[in-house]
Amino acid sequence: MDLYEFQGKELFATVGLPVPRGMVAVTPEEAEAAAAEIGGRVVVKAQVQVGGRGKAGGVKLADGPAEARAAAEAILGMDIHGHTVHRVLVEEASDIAREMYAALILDRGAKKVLAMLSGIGGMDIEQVAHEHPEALSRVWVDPLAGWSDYISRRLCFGAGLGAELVRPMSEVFTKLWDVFTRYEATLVEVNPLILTADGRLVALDSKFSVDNNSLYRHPEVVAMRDVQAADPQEQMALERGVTYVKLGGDIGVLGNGAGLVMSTLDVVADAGGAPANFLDVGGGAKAEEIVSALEVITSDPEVKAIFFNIFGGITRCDEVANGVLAAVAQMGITMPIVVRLDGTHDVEGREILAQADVPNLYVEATMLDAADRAVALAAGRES
Amino acid sequence: MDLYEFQGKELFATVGLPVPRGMVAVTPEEAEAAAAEIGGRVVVKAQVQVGGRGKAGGVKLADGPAEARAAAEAILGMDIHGHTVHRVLVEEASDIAREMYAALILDRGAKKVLAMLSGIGGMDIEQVAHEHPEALSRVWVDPLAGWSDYISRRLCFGAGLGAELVRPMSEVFTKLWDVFTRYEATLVEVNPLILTADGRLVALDSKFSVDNNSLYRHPEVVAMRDVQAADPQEQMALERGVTYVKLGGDIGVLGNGAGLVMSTLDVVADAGGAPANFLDVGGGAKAEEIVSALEVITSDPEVKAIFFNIFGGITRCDEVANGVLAAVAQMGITMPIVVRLDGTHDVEGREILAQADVPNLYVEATMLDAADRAVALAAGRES
Amino acid sequence: MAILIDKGTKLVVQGLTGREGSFHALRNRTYGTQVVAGVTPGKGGQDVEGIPVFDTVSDAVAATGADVSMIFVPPRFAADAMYEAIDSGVRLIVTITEGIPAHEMLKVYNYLRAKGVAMIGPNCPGVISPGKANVGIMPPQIFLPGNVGLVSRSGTLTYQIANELTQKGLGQSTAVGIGGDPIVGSSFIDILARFQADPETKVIAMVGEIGGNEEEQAAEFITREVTKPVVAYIAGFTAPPGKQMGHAGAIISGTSGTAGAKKEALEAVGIRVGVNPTQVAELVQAVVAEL
Amino acid sequence: MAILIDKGTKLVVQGLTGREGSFHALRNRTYGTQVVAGVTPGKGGQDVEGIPVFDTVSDAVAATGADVSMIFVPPRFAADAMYEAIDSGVRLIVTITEGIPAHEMLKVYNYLRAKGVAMIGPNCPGVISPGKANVGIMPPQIFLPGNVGLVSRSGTLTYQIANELTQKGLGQSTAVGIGGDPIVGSSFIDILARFQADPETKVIAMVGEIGGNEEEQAAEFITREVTKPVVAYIAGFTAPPGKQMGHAGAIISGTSGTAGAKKEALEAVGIRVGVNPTQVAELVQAVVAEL
Repeated sequence: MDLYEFQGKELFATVGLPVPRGMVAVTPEEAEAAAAEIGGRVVVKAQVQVGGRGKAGGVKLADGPAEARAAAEAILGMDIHGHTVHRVLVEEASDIAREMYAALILDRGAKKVLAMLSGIGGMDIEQVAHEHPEALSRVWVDPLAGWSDYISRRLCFGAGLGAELVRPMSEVFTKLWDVFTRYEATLVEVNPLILTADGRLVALDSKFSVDNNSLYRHPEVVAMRDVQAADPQEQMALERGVTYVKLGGDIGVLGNGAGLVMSTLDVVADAGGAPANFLDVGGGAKAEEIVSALEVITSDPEVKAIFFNIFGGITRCDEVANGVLAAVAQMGITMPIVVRLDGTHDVEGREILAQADVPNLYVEATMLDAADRAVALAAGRES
Repeated sequence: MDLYEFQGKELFATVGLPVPRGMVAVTPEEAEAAAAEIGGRVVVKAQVQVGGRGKAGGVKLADGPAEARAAAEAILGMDIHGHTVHRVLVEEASDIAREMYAALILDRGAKKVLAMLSGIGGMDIEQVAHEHPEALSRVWVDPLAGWSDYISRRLCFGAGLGAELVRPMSEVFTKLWDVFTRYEATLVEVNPLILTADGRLVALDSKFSVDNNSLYRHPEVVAMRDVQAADPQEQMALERGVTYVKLGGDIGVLGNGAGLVMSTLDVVADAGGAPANFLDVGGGAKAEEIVSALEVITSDPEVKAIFFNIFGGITRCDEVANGVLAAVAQMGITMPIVVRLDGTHDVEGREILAQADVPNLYVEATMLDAADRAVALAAGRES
Repeated sequence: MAILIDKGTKLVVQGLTGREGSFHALRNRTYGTQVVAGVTPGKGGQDVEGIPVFDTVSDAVAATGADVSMIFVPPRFAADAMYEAIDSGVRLIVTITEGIPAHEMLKVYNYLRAKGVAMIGPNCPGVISPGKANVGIMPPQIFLPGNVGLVSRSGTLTYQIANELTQKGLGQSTAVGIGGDPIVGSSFIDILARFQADPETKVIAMVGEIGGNEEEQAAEFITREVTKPVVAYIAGFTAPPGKQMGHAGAIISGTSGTAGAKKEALEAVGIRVGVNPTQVAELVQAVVAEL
Repeated sequence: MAILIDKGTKLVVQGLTGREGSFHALRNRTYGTQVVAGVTPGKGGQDVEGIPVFDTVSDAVAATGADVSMIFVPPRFAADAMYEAIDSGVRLIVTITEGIPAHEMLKVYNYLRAKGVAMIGPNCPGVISPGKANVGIMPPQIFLPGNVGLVSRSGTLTYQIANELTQKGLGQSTAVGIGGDPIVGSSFIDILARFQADPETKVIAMVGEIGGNEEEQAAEFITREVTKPVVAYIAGFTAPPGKQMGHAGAIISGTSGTAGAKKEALEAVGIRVGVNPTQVAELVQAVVAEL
């Protein structure tokens, strides 16, 4: 789960990591009031989970409440790379002496936490790594030993920072480590981490991703989940607990297991079709789960045909077949549904579907045949 | 550093480990007031850091304030195996259904924490181990992994406790682990850990030892340090930060390094003498450190001669020699002092002492000769 | 031979008395796996269709000599179960449980490596050495004894490809679903090394997907250490970049993590990559014909 | 040969620029030890009488190939320094620092063992291989090259006995002060195993003291694994039981931890135990005469 900048900064504040004073506004009036409350020069920043908001005009300096209101008026509702701006963060402006970059990342390859520090910040870290490799230092942290001060020292000296920054930067990293472990983050990124003119280190931005598997014990993070920003189908999927990603095509795809569903998308595309979505029903074979999944898929007006791809492992194909029949009957779906059943109890499953004799239900035994059939049906070449 | 029962229980309470309601009293009047405050039947328990207080009459049941006062009168001032009772703990009496034993110990051999649980408690654990080995279960905890619930389960089932005790016992052990790690204990022992008639687990006693090296970050534990109970010399040593143990003989022994001092005690004993004390001056060669050490030793009226045994490693013998001369001059010590100097700059050190020509200073080059000399001097056979 | 498990494997099942645990344990036993024990705290002394249940893994190991543990407990209790298994002396743990927090897995992973214990999973379908033993939830009827070593990050995709291989008469030495979580006990490299060392395995089929850089690392490892032919499949060409770790993630791995990048990395070292599961089986068939 | 350190050892000193650190590092260098680097954060680029100083241990290792680190930092920073050394690729750490909390050492110990790094100390005088290298604070003038392997829990007692050996012409292959803290990086057993494997060591002198059960464990190990003659000394017959861990401690170790119990355990397996340091040297002399 990815957090907005202001949410990440709220978590930073829980461990005492310095952030600029700021308030969230959803209307120009609120932005004006926030600027008045904060006083002095402020920055009005679009809250979107996408990079490049600065260049897109989503960040504006404002001298006082009136300018802040105007800035918010310009930014709220803006579309930034496909993301609509629903909120701005109004923050006191900082006097920046230096921009740096700090991050902690769960490194799945190394199975450790990777700590990174760059003496150059404010731009893409890939760009820094490319243009100024000497400015970027990395240390892998063994989770059994946890954080040690030497890691901060190695980061600082490795990034070429002066000795005078070692102690304050150690404090920043100790707090970053705290917030990273406390909220079970997979990524915490501060870019830029600034040195102010009066010598303080302040997190001017935040990127914060939390491990979904840990959310059950972080209700305060779950409470931050924002469904407004999502696409209507994705929002619906979130509410029903279905793993769904919209792709924009006209063939609704669902199946069991992320790998199989991804493979299904690929074979549909190879067959000349355009998948409308990714949807993993997991081991779910019950009618109610299939109904939930099909409701999400069919709520997308683009969808013209559905490809339901099941390979039975734990999931039994006969149970899936019964679930599909129940769901189709309950929902009254009329668009073509191609069902491919293979694996555990596949013969029985196909038999159940054949006997039911539902006109818009097409049964196939292989993925490739099913993909061809779904593409043809979506294109109206078969019926 | 070893804590008293009531101090250990104060720490137990900080992690929510259940202990009986209780109050400390230093006078019979306070015990009476405590019993009145607590109400009902109480137990009055001598607070001494030695086992066997029950058999010695240091624990009495009291029905109401008057009996509590009488019990405290009997117990306060009592001598239990050489320990004078200065305080009693007045506690609500518990309705005991079962007595068990639980402990966490820093196991220096295994370099892990040893967790132990016995379904039989209230007696020496050595006795339990001997008489009921099947009742005692042990699990070593890897400090990198920390506590896991399975350890509690293995302890419970291993000790033959019923499945119904697993969950509450897991809670007890989780809290014991918390208190053990939070205060950096080397030993936390609950004996007995009782099951009350109404099914609660309660720590009825506590034995709690904290690692001395960690005390700098546990001011709340340091504040519990009790100097009243110590012997006058030991109290003086504590105040001056000197490692001193009183032994009762007439030859004051000091040297550098615990191993060498222990060896010195042994050679003194082998030579027929009786060491008055153990005192490790560490690497301390400065006059002020030597003065501190000699003040502690000479405050013991039994001491008739002093054996100062130095083998120079980091410590330089010439510096020690100068320190000894300064200390003796400053303190005006007249009893015989045998100084053995060997190791780094030993020739120079012996030369310095020889030139100073102090009448009661005897210089030897070997431990065995020095021991013989000290024994003879203490016995008045030389002067 | 085969890798990880065979006829000599003695399996203890943590969570045997649960619905899923008993269903799959009994299925594994039916297949021929020696399921010697189950563990459910408080149910020690009972049995599940003749499989004795113990209160703790150490009791089970002591009584039965179990050397492999399969874990079926719910995600909130899984880390505890894994620590118990590690500290009880089994050599291999197969964790089926899905949904274990990544930070817990980070610690468990580093702990088990320090102790020299191997793990498959979590969030995996398990391991099958066809004709010898099945530990996990894979449907055994789609597998056939043979010489193809199959390793995959995905569960159902493993079945899909195994099925295609079997239909072509291409049996498997062992099929391993390493699991799709960010932190898993065994990576492609760990399993490739075992297949390389296994005389029964003649060809290796590796099934990857978008995200991370394990396929790229595997490609590098294969050039260096694997002499047996490898055929690969990557799922996710059409998938959105989705929940990746953005720029910082790319910095770590030195790759974009896309299916295209992975395919390229594999093909760059001479590994044939199929465009769909059926073609993977065909490529394996061609490789076997060349042997 | 010798054990742990020799002429090829390249030493980095953590805390080189401190008073103690520079004093002993220079003394070690004067003795012949290759002191190739020091580490003091913020002083990278400086030098101490020609020894280059680095900001981090990894910088020092990268620049100089140092394979052993000696730690002189204050106790509050020592765990951090040990983690830094472990993670920087040295093979051996010699920690002189006294007063490190035992709970920190518990974690450090288990971590370094998991990483395969060896440690001597903390709270130890270090290691000397006479005529080859000295790493620590031992006064080198009392040592002599030779064939006696000396291992001791106590610092000054090590010097005392080394001195007695040297005065009798009995040189040492290596003398190791393992440190007196409850949790030390190497136990008697670890060092005995190295002496057993070292061709230069012909006789072993082991110096123990009251507390714990390492001497008892060593006795057991010697019967099983050590074929070279061992002479022992135990200090503390006259000492009070003092700060022991009472009954529970005795349960752990299966011994009272007294000097008498240790002597008994050693003599029970045929090890000669001297009553004082002088007699230990005499016993070694007798053993050498028998060789």
